[in-house]
Amino acid sequence: MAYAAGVDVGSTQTKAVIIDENRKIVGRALTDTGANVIQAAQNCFAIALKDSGLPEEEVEYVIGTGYGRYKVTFGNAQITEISCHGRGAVHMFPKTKTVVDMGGQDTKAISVGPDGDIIDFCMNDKCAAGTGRFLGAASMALDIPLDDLGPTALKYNRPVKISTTCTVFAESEVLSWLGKGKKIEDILWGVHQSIASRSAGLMRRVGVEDEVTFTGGVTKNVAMVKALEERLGKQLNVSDDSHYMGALGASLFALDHIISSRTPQLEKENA
Amino acid sequence: MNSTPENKIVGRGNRDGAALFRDWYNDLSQTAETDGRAAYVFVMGSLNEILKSFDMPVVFPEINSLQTAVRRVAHDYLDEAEDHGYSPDICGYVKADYAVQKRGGEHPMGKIPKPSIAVLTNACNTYIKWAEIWERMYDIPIFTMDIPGTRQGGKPSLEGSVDFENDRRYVEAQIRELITLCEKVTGKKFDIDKLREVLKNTNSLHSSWEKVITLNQNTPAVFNALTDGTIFLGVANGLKGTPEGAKYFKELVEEMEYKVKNGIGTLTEEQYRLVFVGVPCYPIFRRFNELFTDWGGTFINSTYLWFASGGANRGFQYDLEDPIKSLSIGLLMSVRDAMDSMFHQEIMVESMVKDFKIDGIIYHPIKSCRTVSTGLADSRYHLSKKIDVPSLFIESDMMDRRVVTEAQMKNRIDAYFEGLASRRQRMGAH
Amino acid sequence: MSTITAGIDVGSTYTKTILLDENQKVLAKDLRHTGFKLKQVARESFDACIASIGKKESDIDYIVATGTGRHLVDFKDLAVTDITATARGTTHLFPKTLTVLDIGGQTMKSSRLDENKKVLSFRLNDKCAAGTGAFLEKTAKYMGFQTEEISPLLSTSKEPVPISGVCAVFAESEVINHLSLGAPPSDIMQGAIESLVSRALQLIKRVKGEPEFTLVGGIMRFTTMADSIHKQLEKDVNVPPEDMVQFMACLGAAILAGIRLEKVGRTTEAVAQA
Amino acid sequence: MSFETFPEWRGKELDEILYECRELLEDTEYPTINRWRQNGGKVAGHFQVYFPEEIAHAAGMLPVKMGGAPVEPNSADSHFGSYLCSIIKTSLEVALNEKVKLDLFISHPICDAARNLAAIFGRNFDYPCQILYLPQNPNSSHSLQYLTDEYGRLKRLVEEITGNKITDEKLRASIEVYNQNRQYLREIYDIKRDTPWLLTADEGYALLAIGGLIPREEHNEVLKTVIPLIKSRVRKKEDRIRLVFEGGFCEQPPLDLIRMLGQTCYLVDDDFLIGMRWILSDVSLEGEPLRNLAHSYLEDSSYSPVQHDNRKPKEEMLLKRIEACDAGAVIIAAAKMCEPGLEEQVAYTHELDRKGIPYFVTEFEENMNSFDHLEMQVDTFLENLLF
Repeated sequence: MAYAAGVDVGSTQTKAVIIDENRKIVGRALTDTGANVIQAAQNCFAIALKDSGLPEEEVEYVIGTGYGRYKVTFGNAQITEISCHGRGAVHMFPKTKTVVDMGGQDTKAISVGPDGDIIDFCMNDKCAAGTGRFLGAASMALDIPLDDLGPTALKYNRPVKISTTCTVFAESEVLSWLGKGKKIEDILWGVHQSIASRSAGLMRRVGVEDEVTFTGGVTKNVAMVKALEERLGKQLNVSDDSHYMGALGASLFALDHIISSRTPQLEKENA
Repeated sequence: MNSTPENKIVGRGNRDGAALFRDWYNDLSQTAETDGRAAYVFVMGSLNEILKSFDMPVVFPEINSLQTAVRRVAHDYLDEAEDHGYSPDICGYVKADYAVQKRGGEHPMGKIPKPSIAVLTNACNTYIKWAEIWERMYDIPIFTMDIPGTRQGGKPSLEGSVDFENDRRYVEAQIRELITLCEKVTGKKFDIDKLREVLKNTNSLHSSWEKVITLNQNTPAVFNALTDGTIFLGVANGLKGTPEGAKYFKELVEEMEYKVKNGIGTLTEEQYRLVFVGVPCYPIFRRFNELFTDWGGTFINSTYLWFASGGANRGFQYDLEDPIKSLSIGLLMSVRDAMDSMFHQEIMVESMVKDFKIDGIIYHPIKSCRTVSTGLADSRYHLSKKIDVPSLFIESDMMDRRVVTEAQMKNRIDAYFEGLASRRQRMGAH
Repeated sequence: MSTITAGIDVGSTYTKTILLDENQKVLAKDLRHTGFKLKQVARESFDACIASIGKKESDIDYIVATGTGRHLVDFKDLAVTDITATARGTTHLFPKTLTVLDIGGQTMKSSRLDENKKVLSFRLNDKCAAGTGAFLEKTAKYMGFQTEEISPLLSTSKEPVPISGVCAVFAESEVINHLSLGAPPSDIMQGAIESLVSRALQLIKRVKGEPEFTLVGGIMRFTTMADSIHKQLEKDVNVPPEDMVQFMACLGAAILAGIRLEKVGRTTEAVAQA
Repeated sequence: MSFETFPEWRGKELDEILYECRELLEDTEYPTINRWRQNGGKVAGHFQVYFPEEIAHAAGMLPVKMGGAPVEPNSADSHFGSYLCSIIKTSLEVALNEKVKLDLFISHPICDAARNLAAIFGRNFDYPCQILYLPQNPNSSHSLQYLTDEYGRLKRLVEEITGNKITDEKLRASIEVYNQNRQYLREIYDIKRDTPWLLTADEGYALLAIGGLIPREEHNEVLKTVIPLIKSRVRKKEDRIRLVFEGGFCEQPPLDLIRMLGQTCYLVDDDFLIGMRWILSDVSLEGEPLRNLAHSYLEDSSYSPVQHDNRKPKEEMLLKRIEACDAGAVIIAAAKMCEPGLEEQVAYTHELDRKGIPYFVTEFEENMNSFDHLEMQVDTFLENLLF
């Protein structure tokens, strides 16, 4: 049995996934990236190994992805997280045509082919407006833990329109709405809606085709899922492993490499 | 140092181009040192034809500005302009030039003479706002050669039609008014035979420019439309109408024909043939190109080579028998073509894809230029529905390094080529 | 007879109160996190202040509120903006001030004053948060440092790394790159400071700043900020003493309260509204 | 006239009429335009700043100002990049989501984004989407002839779309309607200037702006009715700064922003929707109508940052405006990302510095909805003028 790994070093968090030859996840890990990127990658991979119970030498091929992909010093190759999210999403939800990945500082809209290869993609260019970080700012301002944001927001009845796009200014706008006596849940829902509308804008650039798979850390936020679904008028594929999609994709590319370097016939099938 | 014919001819265009470019700026510095003035003009319809016939030295503020970026001092100039109240959101060319003027013409390429007159077209509306700055600063005449563009996408009025004739008469009337103004500014009498001479040189440059671009249909491409192309553009604009300009392009055609004949490509490993849509990323000019060539991507053609040459790519030939009328037709057609390459550029890009065997389209909208950038996302969307060629959309700027983040750019470009590669693989597999 | 005036500054991060006597001597001051119950926190801060000197609300003769939450202070006599108030506060400490630079957590403001302590012109960064305190703190937080640790950290910087950061959040990806290229946090931090300083200088130029310059706002807690602005300006800069740096608008409000009190006298009905 | 697109105001008190006008202005369902269509009428949508509505009007079309809208550009957003003004996006938005259905879209070479907009509309809709090339060299002796010809081209296009021949008589009749309209608008601005306490900033704006959404005949009816009512209002004159708002020539600030300004000072003149007041006096009814329209555009017109005319240096024009309405201060505003507006700010402020006229510079966006920042600036500005 051969094993492959993917390590996704993002701006805020690092994720590692180990899969076996049958593309089954046997180990995963999620850690904060912090200042020492190289170390973050190593730690995260080590934890994933422990989780899988495998010795390091069992893992034949490792691919690094994410902003810090070149810092995965023990990795055998690097692939951008854009390709990896596409690949991971299609693996987990084979009918996926559109992927939206909401991360710490950027949101990606990716349109993928049947094998998960990138047909087109789009990312927020100008600033971090409408990224996951927006939620971080709100949770800071209201001091509500990130995980409670979604459930709280869903209690809304009169949503507030958030006009600020700047992630940092969002904090002060949220406060000023509170000052004006608006309800927390109404403001929060407004925040979710403003992120959803910006993300939807990105997605329309690449075309929103069924099925749509939602990846990245924010997928855990129920309100974000709802807001996006409302904005797109579509159901979103979300899985518990959505957070690991980039790392998963990387591990799948790694497995491709292992197999193709073995038998040329298989290569065609995977191509 | 061996001097086989190959060494002599291959790369000559870049060598001579750079040299001519330097000479041009040296002459301008001389003019400035002796308090001489120059005509300020723009790349999209420079009216060089008229001005050269009055022996006026010409300054292209656009080129001055982009040079500050290429030489990595743009931010310094931009800051100064913004200190005077110019918004970070407006054209970086305007701001850099404003600072150059404030510094009495001080520029990395030498000294820029003050304007005696500014001649512009409406091809870019910001030209007008820009010229107003000099009007206020130096109290000089500014002349807007108003060239009505295509009214409806893909339906330009045809020569001989009523609408075309109405526009042409307007342009011709303005040409005559410009001539009178030039006579006033220079104190010289207009000499139609001199104009004929200039137009003859321009004709030669036009047809060569058209040839050079067409020669890049060859595989492998004989020049890089982004890097080499920008050098050619500098000459095409600065020396338009001069014998030197005509000679340079004649030789450039020879060089490119030689490379075609001997299968000499600009890239040893040409993997992907790309079209560039937009304005180059001057703050990291070379690096930007490398991000593509590292993957074997070469820029074969660009809308920039078309509109930034004022539509010279049409290869319009002036009729020396009737210079003024012919000039009005040529201006109308060429500048209108330049505008179409910006407002309806999907039409040009589609033709490029066919004629130049293109694998990918790179859209580079920039903060500075709404003329070029406003419609890119929309036209990209519509073109992608018509033809199946993967495209990349990256926003940055041609001047302002504050919005040029290489890390993000590389990430997108890498992902794009990963996509192209797997697409190739799939095509190959099926 | 002795009078007491109050200034209350309800800012986006902190709420402050100052009580002055008729000689503009500070009787008491209070600073607390604003949170999001602005109305309430203003009241708490004010009550704490008067309690600390054993006074009742009715003993306070005139109350001026300022800051983002100024309109929510329902027991105020008058509301002024923090730009106007800050001008008064700084000129109280540094009478020759003609230019004020105020860098807070969310905004950067620069104003040009005339000889009568009036604001002639002002500019603020209302586009995005690049070049605000947040920009600095995010960079620090990202590298795992607390805001307090910034100053000591900076003292060890050798050659600052250029941080172009258009976006306070995007700046992080730049930081990652620099860190992974092995740049020491101190140099990155210094780089962040310098990009902040260059933005500050731009704002100052926009209002045609003239000496004397006075720097206020939370960010000035980092002495290096003032130092590098001083270097870049090649002019001396005033910085209010440690504990006052965040109280400028508040102080100014209290002073304006005094001025209004002289002009119009006590407006009891306004207090009654409360 | 029998059929009305905007009957709501009829038989109401002044305050109710003004309320209805504001409602209409903020109604993103565009009831008047849709009623016009349901009644079988055709609609010509045109972008800011100036468009010779008379020509479309003469063919029985309803000319509508595509001047942006207080909506989120949810569908339009993906058609644009960053660094663009809002009005470009929202104008496309209301067309894409079919709140506004057109038979013709016209833009102008006022700025580079606007010129692109015609191309963008053209790629997205089947009806003709064109640029009307208003002359950018108004000082050319040939510009009058050229513009007359260009109007002729527009006339042919409109005839094609409507199937209605535009006779000189029809055209003169339309010009008369618009002359009347411009006359009423001048009276509204006289009120703003002479007795600003009788008409709040947002009321005045609403009365002006609805003109872009209803037939001019109806607009004239409304204005004719309200002007005497406004004049007979009993209101106390307050001690306020008289302010000019410059920078509303294209994208419009949200009504709430204008209201906010009006609460703290007297807005005695502005360049809101300047296209509606572009022509300064009556267009002649003698002779060739198209030529007369062209002549008025060139020779008898206001100013804006998007037209260069040697006879109208913009900073001098602004000074004249300030003097004419005896204003004490100016707000030099620009729409976010508006290249010409932002560039003009510099020229304006440098001149005001020289003249020592108090001003403050700001940016706005049509669909901003929290004004804390701006309010704080306005307050600071006024505080320091008053005390």
